[in-house]
Amino acid sequence: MEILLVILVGVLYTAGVYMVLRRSILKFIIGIIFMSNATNLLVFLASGIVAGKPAFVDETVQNASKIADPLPQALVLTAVVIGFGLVVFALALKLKFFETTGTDDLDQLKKTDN
Amino acid sequence: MNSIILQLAAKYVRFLLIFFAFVALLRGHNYPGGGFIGGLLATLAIVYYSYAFDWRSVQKKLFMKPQGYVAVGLLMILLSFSPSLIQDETLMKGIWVSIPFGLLGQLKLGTPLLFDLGVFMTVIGVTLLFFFTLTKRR
Amino acid sequence: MRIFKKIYYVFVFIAIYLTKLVQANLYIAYDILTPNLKVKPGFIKVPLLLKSDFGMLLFSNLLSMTPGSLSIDITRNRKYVWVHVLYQTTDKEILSEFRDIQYKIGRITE
Amino acid sequence: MNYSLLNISLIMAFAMFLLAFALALVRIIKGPTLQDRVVAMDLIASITMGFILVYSVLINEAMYFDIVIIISLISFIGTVAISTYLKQNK
Amino acid sequence: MAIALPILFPFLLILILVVVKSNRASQLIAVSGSAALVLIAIYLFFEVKSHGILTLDMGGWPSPMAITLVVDYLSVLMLIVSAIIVFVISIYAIYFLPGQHKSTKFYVFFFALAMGVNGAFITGDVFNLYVWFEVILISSFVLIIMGNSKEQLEGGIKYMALNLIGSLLFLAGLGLLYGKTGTLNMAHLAQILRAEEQSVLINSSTALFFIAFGIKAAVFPLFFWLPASYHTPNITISALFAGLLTKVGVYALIRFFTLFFVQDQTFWLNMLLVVAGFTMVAGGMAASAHYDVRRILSYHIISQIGYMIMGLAIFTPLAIAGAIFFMMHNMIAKTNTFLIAGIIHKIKGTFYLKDIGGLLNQSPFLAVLFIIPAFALVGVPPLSGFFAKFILVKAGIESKDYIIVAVAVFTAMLTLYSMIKIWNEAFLKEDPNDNQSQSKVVKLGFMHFLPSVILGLVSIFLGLFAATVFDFTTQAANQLIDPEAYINSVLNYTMP
Amino acid sequence: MDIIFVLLILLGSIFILVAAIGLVRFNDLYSRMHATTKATSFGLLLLIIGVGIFFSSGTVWLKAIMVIVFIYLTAPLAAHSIAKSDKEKEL
Amino acid sequence: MQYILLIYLLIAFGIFIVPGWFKKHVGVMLALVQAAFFVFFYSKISEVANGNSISTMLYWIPQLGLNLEFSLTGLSLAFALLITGIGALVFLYASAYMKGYEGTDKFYFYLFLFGGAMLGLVLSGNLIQLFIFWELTSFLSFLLISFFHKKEEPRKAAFQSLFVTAFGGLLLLSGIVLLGSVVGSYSVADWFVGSEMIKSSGLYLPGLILILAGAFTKSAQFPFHFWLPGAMQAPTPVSAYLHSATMVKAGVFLLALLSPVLGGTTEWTYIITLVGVITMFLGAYFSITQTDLKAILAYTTISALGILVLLIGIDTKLSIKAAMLFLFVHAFYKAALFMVAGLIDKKTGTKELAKLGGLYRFMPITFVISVLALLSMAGLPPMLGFLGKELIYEAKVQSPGIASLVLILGVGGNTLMVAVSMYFMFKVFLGKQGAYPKIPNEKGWFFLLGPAVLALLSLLFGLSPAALGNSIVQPALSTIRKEMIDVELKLWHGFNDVFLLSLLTVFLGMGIFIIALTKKQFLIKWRRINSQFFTIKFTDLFVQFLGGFLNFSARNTKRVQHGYHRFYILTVILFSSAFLWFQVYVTRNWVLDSHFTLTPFYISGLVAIIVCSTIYATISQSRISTIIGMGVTGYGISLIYLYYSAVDLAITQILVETLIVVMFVLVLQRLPRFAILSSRLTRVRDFIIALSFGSVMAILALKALHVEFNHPVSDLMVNNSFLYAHGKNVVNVILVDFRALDTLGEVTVLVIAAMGVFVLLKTKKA
Repeated sequence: MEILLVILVGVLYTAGVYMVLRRSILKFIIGIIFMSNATNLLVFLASGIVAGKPAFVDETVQNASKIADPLPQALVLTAVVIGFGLVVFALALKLKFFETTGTDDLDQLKKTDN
Repeated sequence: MNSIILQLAAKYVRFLLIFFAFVALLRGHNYPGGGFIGGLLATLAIVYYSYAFDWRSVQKKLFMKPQGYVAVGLLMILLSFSPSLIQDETLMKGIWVSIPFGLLGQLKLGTPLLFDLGVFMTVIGVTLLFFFTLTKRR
Repeated sequence: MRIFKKIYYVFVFIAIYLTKLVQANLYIAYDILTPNLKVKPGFIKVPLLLKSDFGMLLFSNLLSMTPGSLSIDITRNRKYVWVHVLYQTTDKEILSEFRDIQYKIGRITE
Repeated sequence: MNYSLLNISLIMAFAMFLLAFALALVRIIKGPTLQDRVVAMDLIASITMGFILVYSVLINEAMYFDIVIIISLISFIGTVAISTYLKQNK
Repeated sequence: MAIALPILFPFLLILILVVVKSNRASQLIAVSGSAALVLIAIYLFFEVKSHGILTLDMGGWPSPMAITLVVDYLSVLMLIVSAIIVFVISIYAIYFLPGQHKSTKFYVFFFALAMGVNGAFITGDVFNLYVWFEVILISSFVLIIMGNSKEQLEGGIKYMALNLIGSLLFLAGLGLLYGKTGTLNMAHLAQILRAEEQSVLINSSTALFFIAFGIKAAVFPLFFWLPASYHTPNITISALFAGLLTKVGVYALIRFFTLFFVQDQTFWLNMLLVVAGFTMVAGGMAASAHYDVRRILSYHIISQIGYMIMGLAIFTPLAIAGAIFFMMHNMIAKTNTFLIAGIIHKIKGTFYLKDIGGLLNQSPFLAVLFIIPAFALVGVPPLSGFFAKFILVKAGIESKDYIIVAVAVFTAMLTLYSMIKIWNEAFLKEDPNDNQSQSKVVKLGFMHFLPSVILGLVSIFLGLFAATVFDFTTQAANQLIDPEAYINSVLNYTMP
Repeated sequence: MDIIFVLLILLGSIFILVAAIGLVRFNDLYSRMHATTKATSFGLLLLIIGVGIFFSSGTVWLKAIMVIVFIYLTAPLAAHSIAKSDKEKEL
Repeated sequence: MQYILLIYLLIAFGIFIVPGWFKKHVGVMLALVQAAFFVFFYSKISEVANGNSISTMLYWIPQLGLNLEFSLTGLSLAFALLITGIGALVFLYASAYMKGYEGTDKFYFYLFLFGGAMLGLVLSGNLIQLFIFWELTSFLSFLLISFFHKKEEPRKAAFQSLFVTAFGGLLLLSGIVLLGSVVGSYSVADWFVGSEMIKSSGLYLPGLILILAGAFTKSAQFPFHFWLPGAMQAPTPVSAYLHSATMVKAGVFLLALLSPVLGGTTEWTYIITLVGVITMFLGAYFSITQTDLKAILAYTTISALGILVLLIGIDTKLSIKAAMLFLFVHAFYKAALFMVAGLIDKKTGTKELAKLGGLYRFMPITFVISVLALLSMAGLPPMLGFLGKELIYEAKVQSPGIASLVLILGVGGNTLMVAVSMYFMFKVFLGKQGAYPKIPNEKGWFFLLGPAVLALLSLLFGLSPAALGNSIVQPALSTIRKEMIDVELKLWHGFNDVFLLSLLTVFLGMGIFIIALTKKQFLIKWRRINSQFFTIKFTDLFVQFLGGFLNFSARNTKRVQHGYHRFYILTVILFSSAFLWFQVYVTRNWVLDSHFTLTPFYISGLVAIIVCSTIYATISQSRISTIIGMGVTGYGISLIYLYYSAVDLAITQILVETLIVVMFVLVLQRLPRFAILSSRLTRVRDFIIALSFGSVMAILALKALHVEFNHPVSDLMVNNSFLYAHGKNVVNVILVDFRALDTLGEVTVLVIAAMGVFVLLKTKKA
C-alpha cells in the first residue's frame, strides 16, 4: 500500500522540481508548493503510518501502541503553517517584483550577478 | 464581487465561521481543532466578508488593525509563560486550575489554553495582514 | 400565537420542499443517466415579492437547490431575480410556481 | 448490525466516490472554460465531504464530523475567490 | 531559566517594537535591548564555565520528550559573538539606514533574525532547529528586500529560491531521521546512532542534511544565492547577514557531524574536505575578479566558509577548535569590513572601487579601522585571523592533509589580494573625480565609527588573548569530539 | 434500521456520482452547475442522515443538522458566484 | 627583551600624540632612541661572546607551542646592532629627507615600528613568533613602499612586493608547521636538539623547500628577485633601511639561524648555492644596464644578497664567516650609497643616470663618501668590501664539492660589480656637468651624517678588520657553528689563488667599465641585447600571471555565477540528486520487504487521481487551471492525511490550501499570463532532472518505511497527554505544551512574514 504513497511523493517532487525549473516566478512558487507538499508527505510517511486510529486519548485509552504517532502530525502541521507564510511572502515578493520591473521571466534576472 | 446574494448571506456565514472558529479553539485541547485551525477559520470569515462587500467596510467591522491582533496574540503567548515563572517552575510548564462549573462539571483552564489563544489571535492578525496588503492595492 | 403559526408554516414548508426536492432530484438523476438529454436551458427574470433580506436569501438559495432552476443574480433594485432554468417551458407556468414558493417563504419570514 | 452488508455498502460508496472524483477530474482537464473547472473543483469539495462521512462510519469515529462541518463552511470561499477573479479579469 | 532568555528576550523586544511608534524610542529600545543580549550571553558563558553544560527542558517534561535547550561551550561562544554583532549593528543601523527604513520597523525583523540565530545556537532538538532556521530565513527575506529597489527584489528572489529549496530538503532529512530513529532530541539521536551498527542506513538523511546546511552555509556547488543577493540590500543588512547567516549553517554542520552523523565518517569527512577546498578557491577567485566592495566581500565570505568546513573535515580536536576560533574571528572581522564599506559608501556615495579613492588622506581614522579587520582576515599576525589560520594549518599538517593546507595557503593569497585591492583602490589611490565631489563633504561623527571601533577592538582582543580564547574553543572542541558529557547532561537531567 | 442506513449511504453516494456524471455529460456550463449543486447537496443530505442514524447520538444529530444547513447555505453561493462570473459575459 | 619591543611600540604610537613643536624634530629624536638601543645592544656583546645567549620566555599560547621566546644570541646581536645602528643613521637622514612631505607622522610611525618588528624578528626564539614579525615587516614594507600612494607605480610596486613576500611568508609558515610537527615544538632551541630527527624525516625536503621559499622571497633571490627593484619607489630612507640593510637580510638571518638545524645536507647545499649564485650573477648583470640610480643600487643589492645566500649555502666554516662579514660590509656601503642617491635625487631633482655628471663640483663631501662606499662595493682595497670579497673567494675556492660553475658565475658577478661601481662613480660625480633640473648643493648636515659615518666605518673596519671580527662576527659565528671558529681578518692574505682571482676580477671589471664609459654604443647595444635575450621580465611575468589569473577567475566566476537563476537551481538540484543517488548506491544492500498490496482500493484510486491532477497542474498553460489542479492535489493529500489518522493535520491542510488559493487569486489579477518560454528540449531536460530527483526521493521514502532503529519518543507523549497535560487531542497538546517552543517559532515566522509582506507592498520605492 505504502508503495503507492511513495510513488505519490516521487510524482509530487518531480512536478515540483519541474515547475521550479521554469522561467516564470509564479510557476516557481507553485513548484515550491508542490515540493513542500511532497516533503510534508514524506515526513508523514517516513515516521510510520497507521490507518484509522487518530491520536486521541481519554480516561480509557492511553495506550500508545493503539493509536497513530502524533508527533509527525504535529511536525507536519507546523511545517504546513510555516510553508504557508513563506509562500504568501513569496507571492508578495513576486508581485512587487513584477510591479517594479514588469517581467515575470527569471532569465531577465541577471543584474545582480556577474 | 459585489453580489447581492453574497451580501445577503454574508451575515450568517460570518457568524457561523467565527462561531466555529471559537469552537475549534476552545475544544482544541480535546477534539480536533486548536489555535491554528480556529484562527484560519476566523480569517476565512473575514475573507469571505470582504469578497461580498469591499474591504473598506470590512476593516470597519474589525475591532482593531491586524497589527493589533498580532500584538495582542504575542502578548498572550508571553503571558502564558509568566505563571510558570511566578511559580518558579521550568519555563513553559503548563499550570492548570480547575473551576467548578455547576452541573457541567469542572472547567479546566491552563496556560496551554492561553498559549493557544495567543496563537489564535496571532494567526488571525497575520492572515488578515496578508490578505489586506495583497488586496488593498487594486 | 404568531410564533406557533410560523413554526407550523416552517414545518409545512420543509415538508413540501423536501418532497419537491426528492422528486426533482430523482428527475434530474434520471435525466442525467438516460442517454438522451432533454434539457432546454434558458434564462428568465423572476419578479421578487419578498422584501426581507433573509427571505430573499432563502428564496434564492432554495431556488438554486431545487432542480431545474439556478438563481444567478438579484438585480440592483432588488425587484427581480435572474434565474437559469434547465427545462424552459412556458414562462407563465414557471413564474406562478416561483410565486407560490415566495408566498410560502413570505409566510415564514414576514 | 449486519457488518458484511454494511461493509459492502461502504465499499460501494467509496467506489462511487472514486468514480465521481475521476469524472470531476476529467471535467477539470477537459475544460473548456475556467468556470467549468471551478464547478468541478466545487464538486470535488463535496466528494471529499462524502468521503469523510463514509470513512467516519467505517472506522466508527464520530469526531470526523467536525471536519465535514469545516469543509462545508469554507470550501465555497475558494470558489468565490476564483470566480471573483474571473469576473474581474474578463 | 536564563538559558531561554536569548530566545525569549528578543521575542519580547519584537512585541514591544511592533507597538512602539516613535523612532527615537525604538532605537533606544533596540540598542539597550541588544546590549542586554550581550550581557545575557556573557552571563551564560560564566554559567557554563562554572557549571559545565547547561540544559533546560521546556515545559518541564523529561528530556527526550521535550524540547531541550542546551548550552555548551560552542553554543555560548557563538551566542556571545552573535550578540556582539547584533549590538554593534543595532547602533550602526541608527546612522546608516536611510530614513524610510525606520518607518518600516527594521528592528522587528532585526530582532527576529537575532532570535532565530540564538535559537539555532542553543536548541538541542532537530525540529526546533528547523523552526529557527525558518525564522532566520523569513526575517532575512524581509531584510534583504527592505528598500524595494529593483536589485534588492532580484537578489531577494534568488536568495529566497535557493534557500527555500534548502529548507525543504532539511525538512525531508529530518523526517527520514525521525522515521528511522523515532526521536528528535539531538542527544538522544547521538545515543541511538552511536550505538547502532546498521546506522550506515542513516546516510541518505545525512546527505539531505548536508545539502540543506550546505546551502545555508554557501559551500561550493550550492553558494549561488549568496553573491547574487548579499550586495543588494543596505550595507547594514549585508553586514548583519555576513556576520550571522552563513555561520549558522556552519554551526549546524559542526553540531550534526560531530554529534551524531558519525557513521561512515571517512566518507563524510573526505566529502567535506573536498567541498571545503573548492569553496575556498571558488570564493577567493571570484572575489579577486570583482571591483565592487560589497561583491568582493560577499565572495570572500564564501572563501572563508571553506576554512571553517576544512576545520570540521580534518576532525581532530585541534582542527575543530580552529574552526570554532575561525568562525568567531570571521564573524567579527567580516561584519567589520562590511561596516567599513558602509562608511566608505557614506563618504563617497558609491561602492565601486574604481570610482573612489583618496580615503587615506580624507579619513585616516577610517584607514586604521579598515586595516584592523582587513589584516585580521588576511591573517596578519597579532590579529585574530592569524591564529585562526595558524591553528587550521597546524591541524591540517598534523593530520597529514597536505593538499587542503596548500589550498588554504593559496586562498590566503587570494584573500590578501582582494583586501589589498580594496586598500589600494579606496584608500591609497587619488580620488578619480576629486574635483567635482569636493563640494559634498560628508562629516561623520564618532558615533558613525563606534560600531567599527568596537568590532576592531574585539578583533584585537581575540588576537591578544588568543590563548584564553583558544582554551575555550579547545574545550568546545573536546565537548564536540567526545559528546559523552553532552548526552549525559541532556538525558540524565535532574532538577537542581 | 440497517437497511435504511445502507440505503441512505448508497443513495447518497449514487447521487454524488450522478452529479459527477452530469458534470461530464451536460453540454453547457449552466446545466453542469445544475447537476453539481443539486445532486451533490441532495446526496450529501442523504449521507448525513445516514451517518446520523449510524451514530445516533445527540451531538452527532446536532452536527448533522448543522452540516445540512451549512451545505444548503453555502453550496448555492458557490454556484451563484460562478454563474455570476460567467453571466456578465453573455447578458 | 620584550620590554624593548614594548618601548618601540609605545614610542611609535607616541609619535601621533607628541606636541607640535616636538614634531619637527621627531626624526632626530627617534634616531636618538635607536642609538640608545644600539648602545644597549653593544653593551651586551661581552655577554654573548662565547656562544652564550640571554633569553626570556613568556607563555602565550602554550597549547599551540606558541610562546614568546626572546633570545639574544651572537647572531641576533649582530643583526640587532645592524638594525639599531643603521636605524639611527637612517632616521637622522630621514629627518632631513622627509621635510616637506605630508604625512611624515605616518612615515615615522611605520618606519619606527618596522625597526621594532625587525628587532623582534632577530630576537625571536620561537619560529612562529619569528614568522609573526616576519609578516609584520612585510606589511610595514608594503605601507612604506606605497608611501607616495597617489602615484600608481608605488602602489603597484608595493603590492607586488607584499604579494611576493607574504606568499613566501605563508610558505615559510607552512614549512615551519610541517617541520614543527616532526619535532613537536616551534622553539629554535628544540629544533637544534631535534635536528637529526628532522633531517631523517620524510618531511625534511618539502619542509626545507617551503622554508627556503620563504627566505628566498624575503631576500629577493632568483626567481623572486623582481620585487626589490620595484620597491625602490619607496622614499629613499626606506630603501636604505629596509631594502638594503635590514629587511631583505631577514632571509639570510633565517638561513643562518636554521643552518645548524637543516644544513649540512646535499639538498641544502645545492639548492641554496645554486639559487644564490644565479641571483648574484643576474643581479650584477642587470645592474650595469640600468639607467636609474636607485635601480642600479637595487640590482647590486640583489647581487649582494645572492652572495650572502651563496655563502651560507656553501656551508663551510669559512664561508659562514665570510657571510657574516659581508653582511656588515654590504649594509654599510649600500645604506650609504642609497642615502647618497637620495640626496642626489633630492638636490638635483633627477636620478636618471643620463642626466647626471660632474657632481663633485657641487657636492664634494658626498663625492668623498660615495667613493669610499663604491670602493667597498667594488671590493677594492683598503675598504672592508675588499676584505669581504677576499673571504668569499677564499670560501669558494676552499669549499668542497662546489661546481666550477659557481666559481665562474661568482667571478663574473664580481667583475660586473666592479664595473658598475666604477661606472656609477664616473657617471655621477665625474665627467662633464649633467643637465639636472636643479643646481645642487650640500646643505643640511643630517643628509651627510649618515652616509659619512657608514663610509667611514667601512674604511675603518677595512683598515682594522679584527675589531669587527672579534667583537661581532665571532659571537655570531659561535651561534651558527657549535665548534669554535677562529676568525682571522686581515687585509693581506698573501699571494694565493684568492688574490689572483681578486686581481682578475678587478682587471676585468675595469675593462668593462672603460669600454662602457668610452663607447656610448656599448651599453645601448647591451641593453638591446638584454631586451632581446631576456624578453621575459619577471615583473611583467608577475603582472601577466596575475592578470591572467584574474581573467581566468573572472571568466570562471562569470561561468559559475552567470545570472541565469534557473541554472542555479538546476545545479543545486542536480548536485542533490546525484549525491542522493550515490547514497542510495552506497546503502544498496538494504532489503525491501514491502508487500505490494493495493488495499484499500479507494486510497489507491485517490492517489492515482492526485497524481493525475498534479500532472495536469504541471502541464497546464492556464494559471487558474494550475491553481485548481493544485487545490485538488491539496484536497487529495488532506484526505490521505485523514485516512492515516491525522485529523488536525487534514483540517489545517484544507484550510491552508483554501487560503493559498485565495492569496494566489488576489495576486494573479496583477500578473501576466504564463508564456511558453522554454524550448521543447529544455523542457525534456528539466523533466529528466526532475524525474531523477523525484525518483530518488521516492526511494528514500521507501527506504524510510523499512528502517527503524528505535521506538519513537512520542509514546511518552501519548502516555502523558491526558494524565499530565490534561488534553485528549495529543497533536494539539504537542503543539501547545510538549513542543510549545516550536509553535512559538512558527508564530514568529508568520508574524515576520506578515510584517514583511506589509513592508514590501506598503512602502514606496527607495
